[in-house]
Amino acid sequence: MSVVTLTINDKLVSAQADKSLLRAIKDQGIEIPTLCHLEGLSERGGCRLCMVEMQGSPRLLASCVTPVQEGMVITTHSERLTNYRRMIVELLLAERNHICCGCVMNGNCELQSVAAKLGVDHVRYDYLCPDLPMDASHERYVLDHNRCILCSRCNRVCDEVEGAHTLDTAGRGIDSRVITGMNQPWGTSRSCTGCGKCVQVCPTGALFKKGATASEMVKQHDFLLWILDGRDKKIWRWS
Amino acid sequence: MADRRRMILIIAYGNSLRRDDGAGLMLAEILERIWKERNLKVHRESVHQLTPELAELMAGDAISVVIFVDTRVIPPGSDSLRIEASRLASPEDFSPGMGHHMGPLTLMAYARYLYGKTPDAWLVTVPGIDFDHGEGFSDATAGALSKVGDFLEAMPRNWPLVESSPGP
Amino acid sequence: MNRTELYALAQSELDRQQKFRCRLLCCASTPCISSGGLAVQEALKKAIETDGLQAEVEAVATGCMGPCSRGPLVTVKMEGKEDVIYENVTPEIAEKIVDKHVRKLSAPELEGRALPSDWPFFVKQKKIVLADSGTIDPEKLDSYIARGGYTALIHALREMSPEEVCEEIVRSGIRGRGGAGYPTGLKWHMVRKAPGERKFVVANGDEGDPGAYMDRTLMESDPHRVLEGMAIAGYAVGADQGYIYVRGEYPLAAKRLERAIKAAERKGMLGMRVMESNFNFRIDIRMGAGAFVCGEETALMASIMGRRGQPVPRPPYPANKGLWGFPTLINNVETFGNIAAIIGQGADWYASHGTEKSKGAKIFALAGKVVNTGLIEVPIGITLREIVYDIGGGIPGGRPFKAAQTGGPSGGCIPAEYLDTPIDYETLQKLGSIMGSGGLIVMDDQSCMPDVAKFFMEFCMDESCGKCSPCRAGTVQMHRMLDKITKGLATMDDLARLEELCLMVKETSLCGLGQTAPNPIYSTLRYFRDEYEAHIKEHHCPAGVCQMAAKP
Amino acid sequence: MAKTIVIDPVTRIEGHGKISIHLDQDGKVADARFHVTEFRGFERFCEGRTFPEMPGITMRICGICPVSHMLASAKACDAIVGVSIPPAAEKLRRLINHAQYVQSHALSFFHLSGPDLLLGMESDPAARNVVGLIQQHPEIARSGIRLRQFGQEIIRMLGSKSVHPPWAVPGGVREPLNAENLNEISRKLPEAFEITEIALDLLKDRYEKFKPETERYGDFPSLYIGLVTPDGGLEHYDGLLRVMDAEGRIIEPGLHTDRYKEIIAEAVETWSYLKFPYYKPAGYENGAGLYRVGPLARLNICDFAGTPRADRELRQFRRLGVGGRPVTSSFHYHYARLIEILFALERIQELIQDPDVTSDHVRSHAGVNRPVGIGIMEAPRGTLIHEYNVDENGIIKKVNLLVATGNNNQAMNKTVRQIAEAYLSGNDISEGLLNRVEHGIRLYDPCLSCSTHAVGQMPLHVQIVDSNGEVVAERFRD
Repeated sequence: MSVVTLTINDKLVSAQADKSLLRAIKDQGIEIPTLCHLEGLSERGGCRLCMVEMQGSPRLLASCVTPVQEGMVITTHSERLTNYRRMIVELLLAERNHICCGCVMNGNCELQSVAAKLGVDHVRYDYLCPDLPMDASHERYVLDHNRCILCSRCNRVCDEVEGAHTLDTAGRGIDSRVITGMNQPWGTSRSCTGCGKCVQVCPTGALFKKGATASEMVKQHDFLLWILDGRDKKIWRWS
Repeated sequence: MADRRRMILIIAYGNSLRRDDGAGLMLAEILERIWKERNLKVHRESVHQLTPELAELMAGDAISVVIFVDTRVIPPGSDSLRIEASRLASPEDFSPGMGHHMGPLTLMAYARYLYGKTPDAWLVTVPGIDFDHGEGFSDATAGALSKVGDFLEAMPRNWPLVESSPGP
Repeated sequence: MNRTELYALAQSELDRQQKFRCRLLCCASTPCISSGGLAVQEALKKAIETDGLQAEVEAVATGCMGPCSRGPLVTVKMEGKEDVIYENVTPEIAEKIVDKHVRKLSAPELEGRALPSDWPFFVKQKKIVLADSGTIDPEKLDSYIARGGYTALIHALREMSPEEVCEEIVRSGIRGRGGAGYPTGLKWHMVRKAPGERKFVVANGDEGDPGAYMDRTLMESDPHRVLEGMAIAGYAVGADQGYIYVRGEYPLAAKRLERAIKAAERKGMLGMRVMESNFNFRIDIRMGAGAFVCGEETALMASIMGRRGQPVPRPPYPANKGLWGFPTLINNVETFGNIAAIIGQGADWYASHGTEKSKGAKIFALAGKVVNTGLIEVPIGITLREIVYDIGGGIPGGRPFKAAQTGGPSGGCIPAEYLDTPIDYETLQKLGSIMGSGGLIVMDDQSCMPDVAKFFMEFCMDESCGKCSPCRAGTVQMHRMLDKITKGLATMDDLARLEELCLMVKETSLCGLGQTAPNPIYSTLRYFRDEYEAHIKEHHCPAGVCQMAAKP
Repeated sequence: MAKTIVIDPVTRIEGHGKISIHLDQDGKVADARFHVTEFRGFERFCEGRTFPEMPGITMRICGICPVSHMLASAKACDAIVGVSIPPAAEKLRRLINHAQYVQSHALSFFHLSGPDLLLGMESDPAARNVVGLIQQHPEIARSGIRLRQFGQEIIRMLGSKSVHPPWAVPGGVREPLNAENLNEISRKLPEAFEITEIALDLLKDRYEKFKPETERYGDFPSLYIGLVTPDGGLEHYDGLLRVMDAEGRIIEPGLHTDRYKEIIAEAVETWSYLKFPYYKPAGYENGAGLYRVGPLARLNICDFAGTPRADRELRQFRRLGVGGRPVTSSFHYHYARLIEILFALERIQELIQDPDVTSDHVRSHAGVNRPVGIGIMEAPRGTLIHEYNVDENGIIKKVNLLVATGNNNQAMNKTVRQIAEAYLSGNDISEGLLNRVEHGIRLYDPCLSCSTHAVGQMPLHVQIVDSNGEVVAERFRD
């Protein structure tokens, strides 16, 4: 595989040509906020938090969906970028009813942690306070739309890794909702294998194990790489 | 000696599930972050309400200043939308009509008379109007919170660590 | 079909038409139909049948004639005489038209109903794409062929290499009519050169801007022109399959395209061995389901492939990886509408119209506070004043012109001080608007600019697909802020927050919808900031449109 | 013309207590009303959530007694899943509850009521405040802090790093107790006992001084309701509902808590958001169903405490009742509170010696098995009832909370009326009247602070209303 050289934050680095810019940035140990990206799933480019500046380009690039190119000059952190990232997180917080204190993911939530790292201490936009139901019809898991940020990790893991494609998204714009089956209660879905991958990849408390109480969920994503390495490369991790 | 006593103690109180009532807690986190970024020593206590044992903490050797952070109730439509700070008088001369609840002054008195310490103290308040159940803040409160920078700008340089008196 | 057969077919149709001493052309595109055009057509046919004149007089359903607000329209074509166009025709008036022109009776009722042929509305236009729209029957292939249809395709297939076709398009200087104005020829070259086992051609007919109906009219009025353009493109880029993506709300357009495709296939103009060459090209229709975002090319392709109609990040561009990963050429239907003219009459002829950087003519849907509304095709570079005051006939009641909105929800406003600037891609962009797909709304002093911005923002909010967060949640918040402003409930802080949000949404959104959603706000703020401030500071709507809420 | 002082009350949330004293045509006290606005909107806040979230939400809504809400809520959730929780979990829940009693009662006794008790009602207001108290009795104030710290230390050990995540969860508790912590508790126990004994002595020494108050402060016959163990002992966490009448007759020996609605019904009054529960068989009219809950009620209804030191004090306490009848003066809530601290400390001592408390098996798991969950326990202030209705998936459909302050609502109104009758002269709202009204309310240690965050802060607003409904005098204190 050929290698390209590019500049990230004034440092000349090299990266494999088929890698994403986000990968190259992360390989440099640079922390960059992401929500829809998850190692092992296809890239979506939806949350827009990983946007970076490229010299000579008037547009910002979503690094997760931008392949590295020879000679790119990239800035990952600037006042503009931090400001935009903060605004996006505020928009997400205002969009649904993210009440942290009773949330199963309080303390382990990726949205919460991104917000904290960006120093989001208040939201400048109207809380939309949508009246959203919870779907607790599944035997083992609960879907709480109030905490969903529509990152679609659940959609993707269900489709790409488990292969069931039980989860999808319906509606558009602000009315987009994660749905199960053909928008039927989750518990009635016959395609759902109950594998729980969606729950594990969900960055917030939108998907959680039934019966979990506040701060009780800790999610782990490593399984994704174990499964994929085993499936694709026949590398089995026994640990 | 100055170094050892350079700890700022932030005591924030409020209920984060009653909308603006939790604004003090948020403001305290912001102040803590800013001060830590300036390499100041900060300890923050966020509590539902003030309780007597906080006095012991206030009387700690390392504490040089105590910042109480609270929500200030303002009538809707009021234009006093800024974060405000006022220096708390030393407990000898506060008004006798005070009630029995634990306010910052009561804690000051506790610290002084029970533990023999009177740290510098400030009450910093952020305005609030909406105390309904829920998280998040009203526009007025969110607006005030977004101006922490302006607030600090308006305070004396190095606040709250201004040398109160040359002292012995 | 070969060239000889094509010419023979054209000649026989011309001969047929010449047998009639009078031809009554009745517009059968959607605006005229909705104002009663079908009844008029019936009345004309009935009058002819009653008099037993079927051999001498013909009533023909045609495509759009232009001044849509005056429909139904009927054109009278008489051998050796100038055409006469009647406006606001009813079945009763239709009877009178037959009286006057066929029965040679006096018909005083027609007084004042004929549109003068030197009417500026017609004179100032330059019809290239719509050249035949008002005269041919869109449901008859012969009718198109009689006007020279499919000769450009045959010329390209016989006389030109694919590379030469692309080069001709480059030389014509035509730019994409979908809005962005990317040079069409370059795009064709890119797809032609892109490696791929298969290639596709897609015509974007998912016209979604509020008030715009250029594409619908073209597909309804002259479907073969679009098909011919697509076929030429297919040959030029090496595709064997084309899709025409028609907006779900356009059933008539889809029906006529469907008929046209079948007719063209039957005659060997599409399908296997097009025009007896080695070129195979099939066209299928794909209907949208009413999502504006499917006009965005990557979302449109997702929809064609049967996926959720959401945009995906570019690169890769469709020219390299489009439908099912194969190189795909996507052009607007209006762009394809220009192709036959370019190949048929030559790039030089085409490039003689328009400005230096923007060639040809552009169709606009002229609407709003203007006397003559309708569909117009004007040479690029015409001034806004000519459009509003000459073609449009000025503002009703002589009220002052305030601004013209172009480009729909992605566009912006041009205020009165720029009435004399030429309309082309660059100038509009410099003024903070865009050419867009061709919506042009004229506003007078009774239009409130923040309210206009709110209208477009509401549109974007409803049409956001929801995939990327800035657009999904940002449009909602921008709309709320505009709502507050128009109700007099906002503060100057809110305005500052709005501007900040606009910039973020513009710079971070995934696709064009979000990236351009703030444009109406930007451009109204640029020229009419005082109106925003009046709402906020003075609690007053200068245009008298907004209902102010009680002060909090 | 009566003196009228009007200060616009700008109070936080709806936590202030407004009191109106209504006069008849002769200018005599006809009625007194304690108006409260509370818990509005809370039920709706919870609807649509899953029931396991309830302990976390309810404990966060109320800052004064989070542990009580957490436990009542967890018990209601246990009932929904229909499991009996592991023995270790029950013992740990009891342990945290005892710790909660220690810190809560200590706050009430040492810090909120201290000035009233130690400095006297009529003393110079300038000195009769917390500062006066700590200046005159610094050692007592420090002791109070240490006793509270003891209770809070245990709560912290069990409830992990912060009080925020609910440690009690449906089916048990989240974390077992670390054995090291047991040593820590047992090391600090002796001091806690000592402080409590000193406080008892202090209180008893002052009884003589407060003779008029003990007679006039909410000294009225009433019913008493609370939990007892199946054999009639003092109980704070679980048990059966017992009802005693004013004569000391046990009219309901032990009703299963699931059947609480057979004895408790709720009335509403237009002038207060707080519910008016009453003893159902007696009816609401004329205060027939008025009952008291809390420390006084609990000590009246139980047959015995069940621990040696508390039982010894209980025997002394009983003597305060005239002619073998229950103790009727609400002033004795203070004494009852101290006895309960003693009881809690003794129970803590027992529990830390129980091998079960360090067991790892602290949680049972099950799904939704019953549509209704009722959790009743004794909060420091009195009986606390959580009732949840859920759908088959565990989504909350309805929440009903009856808090201790609500249970004492009628009694508080009656107490204010008695104080007004005894101390109101003319239309003058004197400092003494204000102090006593405040103190009278404070006897019940009401939890209006579910919304306000200053401990015990109760901005007081007293109005005197004449027979025409005119406000003739008004005074505020905040």
